[in-house]
Amino acid sequence: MPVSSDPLIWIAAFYTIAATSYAFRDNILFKFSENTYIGAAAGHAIVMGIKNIRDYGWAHIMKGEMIYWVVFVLGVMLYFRFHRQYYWLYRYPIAFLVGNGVGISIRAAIHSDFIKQIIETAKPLTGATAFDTFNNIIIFIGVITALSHFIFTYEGMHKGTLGWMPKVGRWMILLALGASFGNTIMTRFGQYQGRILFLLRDWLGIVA
Amino acid sequence: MAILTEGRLVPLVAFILAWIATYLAIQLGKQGKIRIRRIPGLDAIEEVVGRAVEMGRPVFDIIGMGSFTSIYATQTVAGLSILSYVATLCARLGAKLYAPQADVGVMPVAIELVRDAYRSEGKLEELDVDEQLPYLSGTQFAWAGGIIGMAARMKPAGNIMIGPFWAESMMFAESFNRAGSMQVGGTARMYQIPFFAAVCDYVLIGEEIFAAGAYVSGDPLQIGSIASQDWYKLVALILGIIGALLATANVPVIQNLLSM
Amino acid sequence: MSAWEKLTALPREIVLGLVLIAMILPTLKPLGLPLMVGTMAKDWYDTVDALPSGSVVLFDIGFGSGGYPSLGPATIAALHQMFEKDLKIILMATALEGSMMYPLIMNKVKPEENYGAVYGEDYVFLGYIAGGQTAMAGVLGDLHAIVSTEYTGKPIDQIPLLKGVEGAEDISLVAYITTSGDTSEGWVYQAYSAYGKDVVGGMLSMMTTSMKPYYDSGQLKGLLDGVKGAADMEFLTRHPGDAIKSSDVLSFSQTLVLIFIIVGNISYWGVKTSEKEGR
Amino acid sequence: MDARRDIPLVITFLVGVIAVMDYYTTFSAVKETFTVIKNWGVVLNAFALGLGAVNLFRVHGRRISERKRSDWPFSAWLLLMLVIFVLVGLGTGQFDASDQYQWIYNALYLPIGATMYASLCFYMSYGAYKILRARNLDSFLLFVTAIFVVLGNTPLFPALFPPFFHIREWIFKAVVGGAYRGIRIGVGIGAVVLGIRTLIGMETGYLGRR
Repeated sequence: MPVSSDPLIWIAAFYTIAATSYAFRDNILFKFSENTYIGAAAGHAIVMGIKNIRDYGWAHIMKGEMIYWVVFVLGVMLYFRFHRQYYWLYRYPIAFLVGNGVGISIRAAIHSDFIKQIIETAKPLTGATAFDTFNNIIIFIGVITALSHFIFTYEGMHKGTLGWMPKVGRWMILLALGASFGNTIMTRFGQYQGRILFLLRDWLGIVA
Repeated sequence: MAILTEGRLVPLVAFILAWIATYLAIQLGKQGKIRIRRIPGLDAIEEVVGRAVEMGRPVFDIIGMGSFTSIYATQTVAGLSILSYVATLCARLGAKLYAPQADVGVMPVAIELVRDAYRSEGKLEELDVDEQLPYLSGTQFAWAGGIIGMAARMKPAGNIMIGPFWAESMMFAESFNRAGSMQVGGTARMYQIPFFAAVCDYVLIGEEIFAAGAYVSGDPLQIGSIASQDWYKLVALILGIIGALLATANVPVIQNLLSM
Repeated sequence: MSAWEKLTALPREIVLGLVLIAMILPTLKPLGLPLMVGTMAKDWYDTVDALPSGSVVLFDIGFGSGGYPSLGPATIAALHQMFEKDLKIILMATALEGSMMYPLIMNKVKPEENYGAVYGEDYVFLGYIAGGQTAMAGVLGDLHAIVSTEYTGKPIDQIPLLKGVEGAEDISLVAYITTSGDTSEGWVYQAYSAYGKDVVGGMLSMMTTSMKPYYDSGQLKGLLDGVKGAADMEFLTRHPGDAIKSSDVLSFSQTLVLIFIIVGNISYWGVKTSEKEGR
Repeated sequence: MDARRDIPLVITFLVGVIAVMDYYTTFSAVKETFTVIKNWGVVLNAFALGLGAVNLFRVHGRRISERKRSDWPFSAWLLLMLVIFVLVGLGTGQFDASDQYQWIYNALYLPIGATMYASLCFYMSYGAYKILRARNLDSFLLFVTAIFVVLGNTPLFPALFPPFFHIREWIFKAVVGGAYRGIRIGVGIGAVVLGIRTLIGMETGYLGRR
């Protein structure tokens, strides 16, 4: 395959190299690509915002649902944030967004993060095989001790007979964090490999 | 027709109790009835400042790029509480503090807290806000670049990073390490904790930063909400232990009860 | 400088140059090492495989350019399986750039060519919907009350596939692939917790550990662990793509990182012990 | 009642409580109200997408007009990019679905977005060489699992010695499965308590300056 003759690929290749260059040294090409990125991202956000306002707001007004004018007023009020005197008007729509965002996530969090996790913990420790039992016990100790590590206002948890629990908890947490760290390494390389493929395949045509 | 959605009884009860617990714990906190544990991470912070005094080099305290309006606001608040504590230590012991800023909304609060700390130690004249709490940039890589430059120039003795952090933490940790700084890191952003744990001399894991912030600030609101969370964690712990033991003895009563 | 210190004295440019070489070499000459499939990806595959043909799947493209290199291949492989199974797929995007990923992905999947699928009857793309969890709850609650047009602006009452889909009760499976922790938790909250739907999720590897408790407690039926999960899916669906290609890159680059860590630590402890002896 | 502070707090409370009731109760009035709230939430979130751009115009507009900093041409370039994206997006009337828009996205946005964070792998590697040290018990424990996970993640090692893969699977099953469940419970409860504090008006950071 020959080197690409598509200007799009050439521009993209330039930006790929420019964005990488920062890892080696701060330089003007990186700054150029960074500013391109910030501008493009903000522009893209506006385009998507207007499209959504048309499809999810204006469409309702066209159907005669006049109450949707309220949300347009609220939407405009967001931009009073930059006004010297009437900045507080933006608090109305923000309050709506925060109330909705908070309500919609915490109502289920108590189920998914708390009750379901206790149910999962309150299972028999014995398994089908000796190895399963061993695993169940490790998991059980992990859950209990990790939880105890994050209890801060009950002194008895960290001193005396129970004092071993948070200590073991910290070790268990660090072991688990190690797995996360190992995976983070994979994330970054897995991501960059995609750019290498782009440069060698789509741009230079060296590999198929 | 049933009023409650099916299978949601236990979550609802837990939810309402959480509501009550939060309110109650904050009231108890206001009355000073809740004591919070001093976590070892604070000793590490003191060590950093002490080391800086010995070496005659500055201390950095980075609170991250968080703002008061994002969902990471509580982490920023914890970072600010620690900043105030570090500023007090620096003023008292005579170490020079640098705390570069990235958010225009948070910056005035940070300046005020540091000023108060220096004032209460009677060292206000030693503080130069423009030099020590400069605004670098609100853009991730520009902000990271600015701090990397400062670290390379000043060779700080210590670096304390507590607050919400993103990918830039990796750049900070590397540059301060190269500058020979002792580092204490802490964040509740789960994806960045492993990295702090790997490179810092001491790490505050997740909610430890809230506990540390509440401890040093003595703010009843923060202490109270930590207490209410503790009650829930205790419940989870106890139900987990009892439930597992009962289930092992073939009595899965806790499981059945919670599935209601 | 002692011999121990010299071990870690290579200049930055050389170290990074080595890393670049470790990524370029295997791209030029792949090794084609065998792949061992993880249980989390296998569970995703089996969950989809167990659906009867004609079942409706809601599929969220929850990533943009930042996640494209590793999550793009995962999405492509996952969609291959779904089209092959003749499932009806409603795609949407909770990520701002998700709608820009859609054409890139579909150019690789080619549902019309490969599976004779018809847009509007077998699959449809709703485009980006703002609001994160609000959008999820909206689509699952009452799809027709919230969405009025699909991606290109065609009214949804002209889309045959959506005629029979009112909300969560008509959807058999919710699948998402994302770079965002909030999106990942959000689908568990809004689809599993609120409607008891089966959910499968794919995410960056660095998020996997945080989401694992949901998988363990059955709230996620399957989980794709970043580029590794993507490679597993490509292998399972027999559509080898960029993720399997990247396996070789991982072999080289991560081995190099392991060597760095080992050399670095030898140097560190060497310096420490020699300092002690010197005292 | 202060229109600047109290009314927003009331709005937050009401909207939040309706969201919660929608989940727990079967009242049809609540369900219908919440459907409207969800739709409004989507539209308002869409409106909020322009806030960042307004901020950029303020900051960079000032830099361009003052020309005090030597890097003001970058600011001009940034705003030019912003305007180009908006013009191409709106000009075709098809927003993100037009070929022209996809072209500028694939040329100017995607390569940088895909590379910027990926290039952190270089920091990671250099960090591995220079600073990842088992300097104390904490980091030692972290490295033990990290190294085994990397060994399992790297196709080369399981190909040579399959148990590496099974060790990795076991670490995820037992070690991660345990500790992270504890962490998840803590994080979940933390979010619930913070949410409740927000709804009852004890957490007002989102209101901005006083």
